[in-house]
Amino acid sequence: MRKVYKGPTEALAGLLRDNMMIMCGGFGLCGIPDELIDAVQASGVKGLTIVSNNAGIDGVGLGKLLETRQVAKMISSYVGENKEFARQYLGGELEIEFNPQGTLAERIRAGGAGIPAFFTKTGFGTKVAEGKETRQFDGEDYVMERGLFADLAIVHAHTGDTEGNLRYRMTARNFNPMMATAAKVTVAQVEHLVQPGEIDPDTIHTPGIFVKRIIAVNTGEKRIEQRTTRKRNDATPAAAAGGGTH
Amino acid sequence: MRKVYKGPTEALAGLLRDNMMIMCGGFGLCGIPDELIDAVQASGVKGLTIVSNNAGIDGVGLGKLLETRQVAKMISSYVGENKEFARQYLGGELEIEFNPQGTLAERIRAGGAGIPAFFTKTGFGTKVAEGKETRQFDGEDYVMERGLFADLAIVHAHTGDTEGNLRYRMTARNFNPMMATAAKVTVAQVEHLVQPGEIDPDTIHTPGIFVKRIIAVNTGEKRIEQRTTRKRNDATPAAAAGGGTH
Amino acid sequence: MAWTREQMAARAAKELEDGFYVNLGIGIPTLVSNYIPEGMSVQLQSENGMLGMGPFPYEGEEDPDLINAGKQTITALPTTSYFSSADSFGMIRGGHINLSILGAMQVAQNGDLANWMIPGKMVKGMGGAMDLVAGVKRVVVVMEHVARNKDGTESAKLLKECDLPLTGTHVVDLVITDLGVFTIDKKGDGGMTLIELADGVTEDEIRAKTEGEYKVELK
Amino acid sequence: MAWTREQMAARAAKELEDGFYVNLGIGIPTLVSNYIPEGMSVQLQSENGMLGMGPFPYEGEEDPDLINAGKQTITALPTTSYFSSADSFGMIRGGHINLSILGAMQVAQNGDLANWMIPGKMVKGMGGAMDLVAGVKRVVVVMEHVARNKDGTESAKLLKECDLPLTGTHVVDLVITDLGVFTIDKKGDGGMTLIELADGVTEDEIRAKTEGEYKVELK
Repeated sequence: MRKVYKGPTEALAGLLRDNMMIMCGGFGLCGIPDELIDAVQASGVKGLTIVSNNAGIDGVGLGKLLETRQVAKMISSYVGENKEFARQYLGGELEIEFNPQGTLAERIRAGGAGIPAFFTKTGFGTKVAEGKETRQFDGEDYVMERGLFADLAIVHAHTGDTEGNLRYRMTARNFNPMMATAAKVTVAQVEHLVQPGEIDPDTIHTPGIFVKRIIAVNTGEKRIEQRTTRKRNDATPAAAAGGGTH
Repeated sequence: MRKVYKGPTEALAGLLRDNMMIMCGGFGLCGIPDELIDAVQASGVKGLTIVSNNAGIDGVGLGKLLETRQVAKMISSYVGENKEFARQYLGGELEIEFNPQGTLAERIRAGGAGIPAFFTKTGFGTKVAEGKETRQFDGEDYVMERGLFADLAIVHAHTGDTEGNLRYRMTARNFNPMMATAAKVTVAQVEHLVQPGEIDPDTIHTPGIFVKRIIAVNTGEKRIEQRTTRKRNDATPAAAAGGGTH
Repeated sequence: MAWTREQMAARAAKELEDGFYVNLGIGIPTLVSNYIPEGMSVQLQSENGMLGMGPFPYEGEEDPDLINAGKQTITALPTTSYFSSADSFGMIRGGHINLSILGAMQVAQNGDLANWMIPGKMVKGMGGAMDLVAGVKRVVVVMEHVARNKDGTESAKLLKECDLPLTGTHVVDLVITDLGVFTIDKKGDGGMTLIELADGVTEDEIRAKTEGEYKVELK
Repeated sequence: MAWTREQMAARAAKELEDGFYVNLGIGIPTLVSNYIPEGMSVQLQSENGMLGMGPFPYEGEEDPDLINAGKQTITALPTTSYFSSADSFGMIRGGHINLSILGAMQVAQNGDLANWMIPGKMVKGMGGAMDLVAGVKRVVVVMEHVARNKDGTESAKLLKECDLPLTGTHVVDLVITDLGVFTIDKKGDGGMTLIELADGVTEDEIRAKTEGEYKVELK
């Protein structure tokens, strides 16, 4: 039980300082550690570098940290769903480092797995490769990318046990598992906090070793960024919902 | 159902040829695709390069392919549990490339994930690094290792559905999930073949995209390499079983 | 005349094969899922971490934990599996996806693609586009043949060289526009080839609206 | 006099701390698990893909799917999780394991370690040893102070430089032998220091049996 904390403020106590790097799980608003983000905002720490695929929307998720100007730099793949972000970015108040989504995911995975650098085809010949080492392997061109390791990772899971073992739900998994491995300290918020042994050990996504502190949260009504539906009488074929590629 | 084959011979039909590279899942005798190995043996293909953490024992698992001298080279981390292996190796009939176990696992994972090369601390300053590029990142020394991608991977899973989605059991998971991603064709043998939807999609270890062919096997009595037990009246503390590091 | 968005999607659907794993981009590519032939098994990948994407949910059944890469609510199928974004892009970069269908701002005759930023405008980022074009075996672009500018003029989108920042180099295999279909020999020196005309479209019209060089081998 | 294997294991167990994740090698290191203090939470990692290793099974309850890195049948605990070997070594190489306790053939005064091959003898491979010593935060070696040769002579194992092929360079933090305990400043220039003597062992005996240079700072 030594990993279980009462709430988000307690779970982040002693871990926050100005100018630190924080990884924040989630894709869009799906699987974001909303209560932990709120606690970071309440702490008032500034100059943060945030590693997150997206930057939330106005007033929700990381959008909150932008409103209070606590973020100095974002390392992301797709942003600008909120006006405050665009305002700060265009005004030069906020730095952004764009990473292809897969490169971002792999950099985080590498950081957590003791891989300081790796090669990928992604971005060769584009702005993303500028200033980076490139190299041929077996006649194909690749770019060298570096691992990422943060001071703190905050993640959201569906179920967690008091040992820190985590299980995610559906596409709310996204960046959370890699981020949990890639920081000096990882704090998890979970919708269901259970006892060790209650999660089938073959189905644990994040072993407890990666999670230093854990809290139970009541997520209430989770936010949906783009509510898309079909009518009851719609005979859309089974595979009819499109994917999205920005 | 187009992925489901009747038996190991049918599942490997058209896939085998001399001098090919085959990845073979399992750690020791745990989680090895035994029936698929038997079918490779029966096919008589020769000059094989086998990527497998271990090389089986006399008459079991990859030990069978050694007996029939179908293997030209092993890429492994720990071998020699069988006499036939030692005889061929010392006699110069069998080539072996030793990889640190984690480097082997990561090379396979990289091969499947489109990463042609990565850096690792493991083996720096040792025989393993000889002839390889080394390099400093942030003051630490690393060795560059290459991704591995095979012609064929054969894996064993506990449960699979007709779409090729796989779930492994306990430590029989080991090298199977990475190998399933790192070959032109992956063939899986499963103890329980079920319909799509019967495996909770949050708990699938290998998505079906990686598995081209699948068979149901009756493993009967699985072999145990080292049977270690305690007496009923033994008051050994909970964490008393040792790990092993070769 | 020319093809409608729906007709372009229907043409793109002809690139599907039984057993394919496919990633569809936003816009017209999304419509392709409506034209998967009955009885053909095509599994859609969503790069945030899902294989086997189902249709939009019925009203009231939206699940905030189940979204696609466009952040839209979707549903699962019996074939569905979920995985992390790292595993998802391992799948993409590792060449396991058979086909990606996506939109574009510009395509060059050598297969270069630009579809993520316009200098001087707010840059939102490339998301997964660079990984998809670099990693997926076959890349099909579906786009309008020309760009309509604010001043009423038109600009070619099929070019000798892209002038917008690239998403990838030598990546596009096939371009489907409202006027016709082009193949591109992206890794070789075979260049671009016009292989189909849309209904009622002439070779002359295409020539007038295409800056890039191409051969004509109509099927 | 000197310490027995059990006493060496008990001494090594003093390096454990509450909440530690630990990887134990074959031989004496395995015995360390018998000396985990009551009430202390120590989770054992098995590098084939398991965290939270339990004791050997009762006779008749062996499960072929549940083995440790020594390929012995074991059991699970309520805290157990399973993962792939790639994830397991990501955990190891990424520095997430607090402590590794393993055996050795030779240790040099700069922290170099040799424990995987003897030239001229059948080489079985390094298994996970190179990854463990490179990746785990703190590496403790437990070994006999000297090697007993077939001809009855003894050879030093704590050396100026290892002459056997290395498992890792600058990797060992602490060496526990049957004669005493040494610290090694593996990344700095502090060298090797004798900090404890086994019961009844003299500094002179250790000096006679140690080739490597060391300071003495007995606690």
